[in-house]
Amino acid sequence: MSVSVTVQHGFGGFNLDAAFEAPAGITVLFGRSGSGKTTIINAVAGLLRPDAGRIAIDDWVLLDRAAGVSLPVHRRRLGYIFQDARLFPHLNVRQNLLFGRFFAPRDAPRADMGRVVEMLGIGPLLGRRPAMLSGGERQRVAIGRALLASPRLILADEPLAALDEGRKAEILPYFERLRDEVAVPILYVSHAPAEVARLATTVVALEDGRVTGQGPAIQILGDPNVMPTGVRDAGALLQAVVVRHHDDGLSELSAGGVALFLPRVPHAPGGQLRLRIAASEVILSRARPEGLSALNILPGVVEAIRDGDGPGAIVSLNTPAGRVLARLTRRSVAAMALAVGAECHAIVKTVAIAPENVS
Amino acid sequence: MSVSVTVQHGFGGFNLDAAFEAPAGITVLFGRSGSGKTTIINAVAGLLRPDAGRIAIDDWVLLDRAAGVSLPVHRRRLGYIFQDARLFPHLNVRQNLLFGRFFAPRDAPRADMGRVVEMLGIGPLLGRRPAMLSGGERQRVAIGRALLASPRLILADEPLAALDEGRKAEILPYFERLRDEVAVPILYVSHAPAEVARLATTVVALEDGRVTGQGPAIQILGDPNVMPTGVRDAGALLQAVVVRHHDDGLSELSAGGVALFLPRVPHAPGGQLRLRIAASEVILSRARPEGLSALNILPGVVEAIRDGDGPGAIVSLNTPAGRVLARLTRRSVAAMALAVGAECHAIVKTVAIAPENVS
Amino acid sequence: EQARLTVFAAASMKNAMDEIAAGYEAETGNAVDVSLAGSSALARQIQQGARADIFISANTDWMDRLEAGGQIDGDSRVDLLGNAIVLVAASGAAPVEIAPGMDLAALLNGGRLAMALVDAVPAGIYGKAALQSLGEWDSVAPMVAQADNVRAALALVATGAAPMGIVYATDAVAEDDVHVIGTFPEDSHPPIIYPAARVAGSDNPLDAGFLAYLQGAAARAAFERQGFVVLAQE
Amino acid sequence: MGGWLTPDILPPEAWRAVALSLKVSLWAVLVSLPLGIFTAYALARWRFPGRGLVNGLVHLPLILPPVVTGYILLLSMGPQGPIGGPLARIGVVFAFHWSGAALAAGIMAFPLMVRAIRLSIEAVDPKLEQAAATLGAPRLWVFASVTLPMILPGVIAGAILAFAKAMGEFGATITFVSNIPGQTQTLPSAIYAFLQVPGGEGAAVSLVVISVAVAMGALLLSEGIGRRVARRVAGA
Amino acid sequence: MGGWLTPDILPPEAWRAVALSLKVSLWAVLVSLPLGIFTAYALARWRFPGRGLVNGLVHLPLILPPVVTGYILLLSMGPQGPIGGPLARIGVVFAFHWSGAALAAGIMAFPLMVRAIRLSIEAVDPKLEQAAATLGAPRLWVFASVTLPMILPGVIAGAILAFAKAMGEFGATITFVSNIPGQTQTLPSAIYAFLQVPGGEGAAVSLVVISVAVAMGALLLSEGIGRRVARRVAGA
Ligand SMILES: Nc1ncnc2c1ncn2[C@@H]1O[C@H](COP(=O)(O)OP(=O)(O)OP(=O)(O)O)[C@@H](O)[C@H]1O
Ligand SMILES: Nc1ncnc2c1ncn2[C@@H]1O[C@H](COP(=O)(O)OP(=O)(O)OP(=O)(O)O)[C@@H](O)[C@H]1O
Ligand SMILES: [Mg+2]
Ligand SMILES: [Mg+2]
Repeated sequence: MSVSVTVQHGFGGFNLDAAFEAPAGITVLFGRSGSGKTTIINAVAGLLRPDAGRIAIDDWVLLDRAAGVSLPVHRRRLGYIFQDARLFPHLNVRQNLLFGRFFAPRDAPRADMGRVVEMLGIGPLLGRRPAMLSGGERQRVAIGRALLASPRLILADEPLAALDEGRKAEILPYFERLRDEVAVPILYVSHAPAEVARLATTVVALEDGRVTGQGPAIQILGDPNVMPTGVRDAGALLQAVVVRHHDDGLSELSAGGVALFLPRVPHAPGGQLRLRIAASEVILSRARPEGLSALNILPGVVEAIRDGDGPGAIVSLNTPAGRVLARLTRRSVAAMALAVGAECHAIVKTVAIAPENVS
Repeated sequence: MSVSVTVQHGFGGFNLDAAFEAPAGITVLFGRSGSGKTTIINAVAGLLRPDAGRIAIDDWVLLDRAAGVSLPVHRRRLGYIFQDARLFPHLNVRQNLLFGRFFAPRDAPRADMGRVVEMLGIGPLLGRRPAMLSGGERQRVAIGRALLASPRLILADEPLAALDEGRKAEILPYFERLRDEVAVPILYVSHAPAEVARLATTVVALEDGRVTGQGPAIQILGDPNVMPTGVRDAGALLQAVVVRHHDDGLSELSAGGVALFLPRVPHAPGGQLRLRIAASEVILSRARPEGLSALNILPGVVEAIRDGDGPGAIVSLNTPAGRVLARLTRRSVAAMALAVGAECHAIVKTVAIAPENVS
Repeated sequence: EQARLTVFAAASMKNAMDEIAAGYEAETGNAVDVSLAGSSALARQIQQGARADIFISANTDWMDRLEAGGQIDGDSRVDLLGNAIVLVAASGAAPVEIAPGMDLAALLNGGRLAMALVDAVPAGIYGKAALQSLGEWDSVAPMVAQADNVRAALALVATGAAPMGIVYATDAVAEDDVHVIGTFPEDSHPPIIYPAARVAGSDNPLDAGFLAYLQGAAARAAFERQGFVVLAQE
Repeated sequence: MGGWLTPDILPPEAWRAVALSLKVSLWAVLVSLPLGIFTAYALARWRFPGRGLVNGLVHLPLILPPVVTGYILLLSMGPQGPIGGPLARIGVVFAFHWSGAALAAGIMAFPLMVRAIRLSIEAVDPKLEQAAATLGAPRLWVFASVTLPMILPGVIAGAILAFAKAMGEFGATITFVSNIPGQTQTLPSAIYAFLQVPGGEGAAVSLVVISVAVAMGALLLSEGIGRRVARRVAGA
Repeated sequence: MGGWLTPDILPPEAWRAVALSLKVSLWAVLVSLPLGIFTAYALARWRFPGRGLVNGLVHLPLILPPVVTGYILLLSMGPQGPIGGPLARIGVVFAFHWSGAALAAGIMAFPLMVRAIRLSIEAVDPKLEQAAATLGAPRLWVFASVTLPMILPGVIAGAILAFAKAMGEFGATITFVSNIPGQTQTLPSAIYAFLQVPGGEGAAVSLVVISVAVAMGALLLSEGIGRRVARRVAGA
């Protein structure tokens, strides 16, 4: 299932002109405050009628201004998690959660209420009204309400921004499951690079109403030219397979033949997973390092060196596991005499990857 | 100036019973969603009348339930940045920003409107009404509105949660200036460890309405037992002085005689600053490492080793620069034969510190 | 400055009073303000100290009440006008003879008899008295639809809501949709009298003159044009 | 002995007037409420040709002296009127019938009801209705499950205002359906009648006291309900 | 020749009645507006002893037949009344004066005004008022700078309702201040007088048309203003 979106809309000072394809999985809209993310999502939801545009899920056309088609909001089968929770103040949490279920077709696949409630940790709140909830609790209920509506398309506008790290860590896997198992397309707005790296199948980078880059997460996140929030968030994604789980709580993975050690991952041996390695967490060494606490060492060849705005540079290393980015100071680049073609080793701490950069 | 807070309040299912001292600077309330942070802030603001408690800024008593004292909200001279922006919908951005100024005493120190507007990047929005703003823009205006009210006490409830990293990086220094120069006490709620580390003078850790730890940031953040969001966010704070700025964009600092290199900091040579070094970003080596891209190497002696829940352990190292925490796998601890009293080196990348963990 | 006089008069006298006020002003140069409302309202206002000069009531009860309370000058009181009550029906209906045994209930043929409030408004009170003396009241009473004033009763007939109604002769004068099918004998009800008097609190020097004018020839002509019987002797 | 407040000086038809007024007012409110909500919604949320006209028509009974409204009703809804005639032939009779009194009271009270409800509708945040739509609720359901519960305080306020107005309505009612004891003689008609004759004040005062007591009871009740509902809607 | 709609068949006092009605209604609305806002605010936001009583009193003119209200006014505010007497001695005269007509109209319209404003106040999110307070605004300022602008649509709605009601008010006015041309004869009183005599219908209809035109004009105007204000308040 793939969502194709083309929208043009003008708001006085701001002009949106975006077109992108969101293939199955999670498509993250990534961009600074005011870049047009919510506007796009609203157009997809039907809450905003763009000046021009076409929105379709596969062959199912939600909007086609040129053809005069615009499906009413309630027929779009959405689960919209709003940036402001927008709970119904006159209904209690349970009633809020069940609101959408009532309108879902009888045969639609249903999320399990108990499971969602447990995951979101809102069991004790079911009888309360929204005015009696904390900010994070409200947001969690809003997430549950959208998930329980048996949507065919999920729109999530910074769903986790108000939550603490612990709670995020509990909810993220649920979105991953949606992505991997349920195959509901998800348009997801987020400002947090770790979240993006972990969830995104596809990334659409927005700047000032325009798409500055789009493509598989692995590609966009590894491209320091595209990442709209700057070079500091660059990082590479590696594809790896689980080899075995060790008794000391570590899992051994293989990425293109290189052994990597991570804190226990939930996947069974043989399972595929994806690792994000932030460029700022990679240390390079010309010689193979010994006696370090870091367990993961990837040999490679320098593929490119790109200087940043400040004192830093991004070194892109070709390793058997795939491309790895490292952020160094230019001073280090010089001291180590790094140049394209030079051999060197990337050192990554086990704990620097796990668990939120794994998926 | 120091704020002392004691509040007890019951909300049906939830009981708050918290007491803490907030000395000059930024006191961060840190705790999971629903732990009572907003409730405390509301009590300080006078929006909630707690069942019992006393709140005072030095000798200035805002609330004393036992003595029957409760200063009306508008006399508390607050700058409250709400978790939900709460802009006035009938006023445009400029009018929202200037609302508080009107009521501030003529002789109160005034934040510079132009500077605040520029920092928040809301210049082009001044004529708009809140309904025409994006979520992040609304939150930025709310920050400006509070700052411009010439407050004697700032309450900030997740002020940056809705903002992208770039924007956060622009606003954080302003809070630092408030902390360091203006000496307005600030109660600050945040879920983001990096933000906490950077801003907090004092940290108050909350769990389920109870204070589980409080004290200088340097101490609480370095104590993996207290950090309510778990061991992954542990890290140490070091005190350092600027030695000189190099041409290649790096600044050389000295922390207890150890030379550290960071991307250029704004402080003049001789200036004091504080560095947060996240435990997960420190690599240990028994031998002095050579040929690495990492520029910062701190020699030290193992002071303590604490095993975590998972496969990790926290190693606490006594260095000339202060205590440094490192998060390793237990496997590495064993492989390196680390034990209390063992000598080893902490390796920290330059770019892993800068700039948001510096202050 | 023009001298002014305030007259409180029953609302049913509007047409005549407009003409008389204009004539009086033309003749004497003095202005007359006529306040038209129900007699009860006007009487109560006078009781409460309204600065009226002359009061003309549509019945004697309220005038008696004011006289007993000393709010009017009893010596100035005159019975100014008389009126008759008539039976009206939609145009085209045959005249009936109004006499005992007329069997009004049968004539109504299941319809309603429109009257003013039979215990409260003068026209209704007179009508009820007349029907009682004719021996018709008991059979007709359940069919009576009472309006708050005579004009409303007339409207019920004019719009066809009620086939017949009892109103003043003066009311039937100019109504096209309604015509008189019988007049109640004078002796079937207490005399219908519109008394006029000077209000006790008035010190307006024009009072006596206007009371006299009301009984003069010009006024008489105006009253008669509206169907009133002029009782006062010059 | 019996003072002026005790029932024994009030003739039985006065008590019938009390009962009738209650019946008339309740019916007037209950029957007009759905139409009132619909009209208020249409005026608040829809743009359609003739919106101004509808708005004007709704307010008309407020502007016109009640007697005029009564006349207009009599002309149009009377047995020979353009609306009343055909209705009468299918057996729906308003003339001289308590239902006519209810009609008159309902029409006189309608502008008050519509205004109150409309103000509440205008205060509902459309974002909540949008949220309901995204969850799959068709328009009518959005109204029933989100808008209506949120405007309940306004609906209740409108209903009370209308009830109070209906209890006090006099001019249009007596002009349209006149005053037939037990059928169309409402409390205000009875009070009016007592006030027309010298010495009728005592009975009028008794009836006024009854009427005030009834309406105040309704008022207090509805305030209580309204407050509870408002608290529920505000979610506190 | 002049049809029934043209002014030439209307006697000059009819035009005086139109002018007077406008004056009376405007004054009634303008003078009662601040009190109406205050009362609505008190009823919406404060809990005080006697709140129920105040609420009942405000609604009383709606419940009572207008004649009764007029009669009560006559008894209390008349030149010999317990309030009117002392007031008259200090030169404030309501009885049989246009100001009395304004008083009667204002009182009759008061419940409508208060309800509309009160509903708007109840719809204002107290969180915004709290936000204003945290910024240092004292209570009265919070009201003036936050609450009042946000309830403007309701205030306008209340004022129109009251104006329309005042334009149509008849029973209480004629009972209290009588029907003296040029002094207390308002439009509805003039219409009443015309309706009391044969042949007066034409003039009455003309006056009704004028009255409807004026009130509709006010209505349309205020709808326009109200909509603009509402849009401004909603911030769109
Ligand atoms: N009015 C209320 N009535 C009942 N319970 C309430 C009320 N307000 C808050 N609570 C409860 O009190 C607890 C603390 O709420 P508070 O808003 O202080 O949390 P918080 O720490 O700010 O959380 P978050 O990070 O999610 O905003 C929560 O469990 C919440 O459900
Ligand atoms: N109704 C409106 N009228 C005018 N401008 C608007 C309106 N709504 C949004 N905008 C502007 O359009 C731009 C994009 O807004 P949008 O809400 O899509 O941003 P966003 O990417 O979601 O930002 P954020 O991360 O801050 O929520 C912003 O500059 C905003 O000010
Ligand atoms: Mg947004
Ligand atoms: Mg909170």
